[in-house]
Amino acid sequence: MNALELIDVSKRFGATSALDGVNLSVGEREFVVVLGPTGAGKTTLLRTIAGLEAPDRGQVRLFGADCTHASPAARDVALVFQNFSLYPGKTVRENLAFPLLAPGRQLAAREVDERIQWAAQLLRIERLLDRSARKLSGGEMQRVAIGRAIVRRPRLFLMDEPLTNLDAKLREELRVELRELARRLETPVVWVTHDSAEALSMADRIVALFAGRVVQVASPRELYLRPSTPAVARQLGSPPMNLIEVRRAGAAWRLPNGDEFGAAGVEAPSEALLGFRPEHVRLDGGASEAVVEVVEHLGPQRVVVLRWGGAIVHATAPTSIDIAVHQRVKPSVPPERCIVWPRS
Amino acid sequence: MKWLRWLVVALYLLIATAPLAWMGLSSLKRRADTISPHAKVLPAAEAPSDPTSPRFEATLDAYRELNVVHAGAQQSFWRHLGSSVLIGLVSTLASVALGTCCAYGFSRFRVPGAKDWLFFVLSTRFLPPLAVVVPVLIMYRTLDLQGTHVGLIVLYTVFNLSLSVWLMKGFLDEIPRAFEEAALVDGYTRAQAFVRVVLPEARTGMAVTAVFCLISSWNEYGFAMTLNSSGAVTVPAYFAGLQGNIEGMPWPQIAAGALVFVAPIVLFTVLVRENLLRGMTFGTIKQ
Amino acid sequence: MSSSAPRARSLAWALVGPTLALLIAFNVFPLLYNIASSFTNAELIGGEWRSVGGANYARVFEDELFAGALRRTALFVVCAVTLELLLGFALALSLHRGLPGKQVVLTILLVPMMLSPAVMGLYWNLVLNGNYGVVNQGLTALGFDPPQWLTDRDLKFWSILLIDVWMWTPFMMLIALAGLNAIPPSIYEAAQIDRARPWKVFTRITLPMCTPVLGLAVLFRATDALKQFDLVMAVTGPNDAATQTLSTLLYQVVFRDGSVGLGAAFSCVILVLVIALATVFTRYIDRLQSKDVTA
Amino acid sequence: MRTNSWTLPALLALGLIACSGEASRESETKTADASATPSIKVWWFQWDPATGLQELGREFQAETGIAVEVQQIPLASYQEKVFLEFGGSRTNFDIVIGDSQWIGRGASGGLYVELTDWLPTVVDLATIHPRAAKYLCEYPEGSGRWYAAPCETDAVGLAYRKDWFEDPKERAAFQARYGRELAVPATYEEFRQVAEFFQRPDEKRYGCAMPSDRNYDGLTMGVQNLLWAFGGKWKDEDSNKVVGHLDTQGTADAIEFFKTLMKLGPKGCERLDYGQVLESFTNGSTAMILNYFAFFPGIHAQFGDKVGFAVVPSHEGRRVASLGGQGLSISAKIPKEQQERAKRFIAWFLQRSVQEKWITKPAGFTANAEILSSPDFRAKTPFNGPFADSVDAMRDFWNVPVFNKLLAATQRYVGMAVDGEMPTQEALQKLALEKERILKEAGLL
Repeated sequence: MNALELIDVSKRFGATSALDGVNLSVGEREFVVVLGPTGAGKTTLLRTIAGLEAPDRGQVRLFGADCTHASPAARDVALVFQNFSLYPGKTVRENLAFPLLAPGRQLAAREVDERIQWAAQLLRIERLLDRSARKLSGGEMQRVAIGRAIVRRPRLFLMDEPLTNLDAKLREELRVELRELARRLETPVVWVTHDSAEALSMADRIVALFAGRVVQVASPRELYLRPSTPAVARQLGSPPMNLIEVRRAGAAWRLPNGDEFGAAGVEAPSEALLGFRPEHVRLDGGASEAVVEVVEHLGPQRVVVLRWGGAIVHATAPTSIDIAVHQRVKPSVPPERCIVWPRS
Repeated sequence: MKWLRWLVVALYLLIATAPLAWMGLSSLKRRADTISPHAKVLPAAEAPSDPTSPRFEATLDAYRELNVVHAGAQQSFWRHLGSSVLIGLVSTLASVALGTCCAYGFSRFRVPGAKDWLFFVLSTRFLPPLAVVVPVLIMYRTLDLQGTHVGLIVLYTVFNLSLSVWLMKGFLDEIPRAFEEAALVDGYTRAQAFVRVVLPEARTGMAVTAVFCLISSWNEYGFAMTLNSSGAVTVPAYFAGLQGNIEGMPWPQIAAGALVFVAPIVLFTVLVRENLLRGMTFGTIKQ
Repeated sequence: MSSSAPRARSLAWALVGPTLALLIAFNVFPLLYNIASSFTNAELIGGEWRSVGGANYARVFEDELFAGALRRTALFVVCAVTLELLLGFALALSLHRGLPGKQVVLTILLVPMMLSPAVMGLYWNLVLNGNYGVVNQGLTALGFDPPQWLTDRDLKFWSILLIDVWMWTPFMMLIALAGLNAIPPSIYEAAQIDRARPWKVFTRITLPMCTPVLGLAVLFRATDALKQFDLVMAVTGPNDAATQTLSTLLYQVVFRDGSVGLGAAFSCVILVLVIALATVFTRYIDRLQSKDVTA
Repeated sequence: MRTNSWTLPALLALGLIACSGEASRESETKTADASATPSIKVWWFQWDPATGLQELGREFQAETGIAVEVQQIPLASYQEKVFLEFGGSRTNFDIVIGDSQWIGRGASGGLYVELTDWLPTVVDLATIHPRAAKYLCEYPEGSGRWYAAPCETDAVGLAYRKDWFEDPKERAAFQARYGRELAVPATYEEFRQVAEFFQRPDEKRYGCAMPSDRNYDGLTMGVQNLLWAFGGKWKDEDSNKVVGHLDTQGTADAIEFFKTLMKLGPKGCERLDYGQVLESFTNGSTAMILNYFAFFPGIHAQFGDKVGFAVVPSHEGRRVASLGGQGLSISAKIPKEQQERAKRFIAWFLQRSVQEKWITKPAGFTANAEILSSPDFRAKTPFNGPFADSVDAMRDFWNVPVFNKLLAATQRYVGMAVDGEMPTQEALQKLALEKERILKEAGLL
């Protein structure tokens, strides 16, 4: 049985369509990341699952039951918000207790204490329990916010960019920790983000959401290598996938200024958008010349920006190779690494 | 610059408090001393023999006489104060409660024509009460509410609503929606979320709103005078009614009564003073 | 949460409905009643209504009384609110950066606005009495020939205005202080690093940051000043040509003369003016609230 | 302060509970009272005579078992309050002691019960002083239709500081300055001279004060003493016409003279209500006041022999005093049995024996002509004699149903003339036009 199923869910706000025929399923222990740019409808998707928004059309099923019109309280899912984390007037302990004291739950006082203790231990925030929520640092606050979600052991976690407001180091640290936590709790997670590194590192499966539509559902690896649309391609990877416009002349792709790019298949369209990852660009073996414009050092490797036949192309190069600005190279890309999207 | 600031404050403090100080002095006098052409400024234990002396015999008679039904009135000061307290408190509670609910509705839900409604709510504040008092009088006569506590309570509640709605909307807009949504997802109903999460966060605003509603209904005069020939007469209407008192005004009792009358409001304001400073920006300065 | 489900909609109406219903009942019924009676000879007591056509409106537009009250009220609103704003802001600036005993001083300064204008108006009659009032006795003792504050025909309007300023400057001060408190200190720190002159800091930071909240304070005070009634009633009564305001004239016409029809016509004219004013003000508020001042 | 923000609602709630208890007790006692004894409620404005009437009421209760409660309403708002009550379906009072000017409004509006047929059955109408009957009880004046029974008869008189007048030093100084003896003024010219003599602001001593307030009717009552004496009029007695009768030289002279008197009083004396006129006298700063006789017993009680009383001054042989005083009227908006109780009280009050008691109360001024003319009455107090004389000289302002509009207009325009805001002649012309407009609107012209 799937933990969550969305069937053809649509939602409009006035003239804008936030969700447009979304289909989605999440397995019982699956960690699904919904990836998309700002305004893609990610938050609306989560809110619809949580019951804070009612879909105009379609069905929301949780663990096999139709929950489309159930109240948020009845769904037993936990939602961690992007901008809100805690009630500032309460202490950490009170914040953690708040979901447990909800009227329907009827937990004994001892059990409440135990659960708070358990969650605090899990998140390593025991020493913060009696501090006022106002006096926490960003990272502490986010841990407590997640504690609020896990403390009541919901059937499904919904996370709305929970790490976005943290600094880079903390973000990476928590990423690993939370992935591990989800595995231990054996609870499915729907995690929303616009950060591709987050998606790639955490997800069992990634759902690419653009303009309210699901564009692609795939494993991180597949999504990385074979994005179904240029938009998905742009969203993933740093630096992102190169996208250049080419024309076919005989069996070869031609760059905008007419230089040869490389071999094209026979059935290839006459005009196309070519996508290829920077790490698949080699700096030699090509048919035409390119100029190195910028060299960025990123520790283990370097990013080289090339002006190649009227297009800008990013490539990565190991530090072992000497390369300098203004140097002329003859780059090449193996045809099997190129994704071809026809243009008309 | 510092001395200039000092000077401004000190000067104004003098101007602002002098009338109050004189009021305090007047409340300790006998009537003849309040209208003496030789100003009596120094309280003394005994009456001076010289009528032109600036001394006067201090007495608490004025305060004691507050429980006397003064000529020209139908009830003693304390009974009028009772009316004021009842009317002021109930109408304040009602205004704040209704205003908070209404502001919450406008703040969190999509109400059709919300902008127009809010404009309507604000515009009711512009209209002089005297422009509506005759129809209200007719209405109250029909409903048999003229001269009753309930009548004034309803009226004050209504006429404080615009202030209450607008102030509360400013406060509620600043409370993130996620506060309640989190509670909803946590298993609370909307009503529970409102009570458990929104109200505690809004209490600063409610306290501020209550102070302003209370000040205005506590001191209201126009309706109190025109709608009540007898019955639920509040303190301002009672005192103002003594004007033109044929035997002259009972100044010491008026001074004493005015001081007693303002005391509860001062007390409330002191209690919520810091909230006043935090809260009165109507959401115009965002932090 | 802004779900369009019918449940949410009915909840929304349940929340805003009672308030709107009350406001409608207490404003729309009077409005209709006023419109209806403004074309009649309605009297406060007894008598059938008889239509008089536009005669009441004709009188409102012809009789100098009504124009005078309007003019005087406008003058009152402008002068009182300006003075209160300037004084209140000056006080707030002086108090804001802290003085010894600030809290106590602040509380004392707030007292005048908590007093009942009706009672205080009465009381000022004692203080400013030309014969035995303490102010004039003091001035005489200092060798001045004191003016007749409340009886001089040129002065009594301004005396009432000053009493209003005394009562309501604290309100402006309070709101200005709240505004000053809400300015993030980081902005001032940045100015300090730039070594900006105090005057520059004031005109470039303090003033623009406070303008919106002061604008609202002005709005609320102006609506109150527009209704000025209590003080005039207490000091000169409703039938004094030199101090008659909209409200006191209405009182005179309706309750003393008993001319409900004429009063209703006047109320309707006021209403039109008020709606015009309110529209301007709400536009202004809209702009203030939609503008993020701290950017 | 966070915790404190809850304190307010808590205190509010506490106070509320306390007060609702208070309020419910109040209503309980009220209902209890109503069922116990029959009672009538009388409204009058607040002054000494009302207290006296309350004392008489206790005797009435002892005799008949009907309780009488006299409620005293402050004068400035008395008119509005009474007519607000009449606007309702039942008045809070059974008997209203209405100002003389109200009678037209009360009679023609069906607010007062007509007493024409009933009154002669309980009192001999001939014993009622004709001026009191005309102004206090009948509408229209002299028509023989009665809407009130006389209660308090009153007129404006003169009170002066006898001790100052008798001070030899003052007398000598006056003689030296004016070439005549310092005496109680008989004419307005003399009045002004004496006032001028005593006007010494440096010593905080002033010449004269008289009603001049703009709020209800003070200024009109103060001015009209002079107005009639100087040959002015409010209207033509027969036709009600105003233009050409009000805006005459006599009226203008009176106002101009009045303005000169306003310079001879305490500071701010161009706006004194009755109480403030009294105040300026009782605080020992003013030599003479013109005010209603009803206040004089109080003055006498405070100053004893230091004060004297007289009729108002005259001008060229004309002496007219502003009428005061009120009649007892029964509200038409009360149940029949209450009206019957009210009638019993009025009948009792008008008995000669009760009127004899009435005059012993402070300022209990009867309208009984026999009592007024008796030497006994005149000798009883220093002010009874001048009072009895004044009754013969008293006249009233308008008492038509729209008197209130006429009064407001008069107060306004005469006020502007007195303040110098408008030339007197112009103010009078405008007032005359305004009055004719009001009268025409009311169908009285």
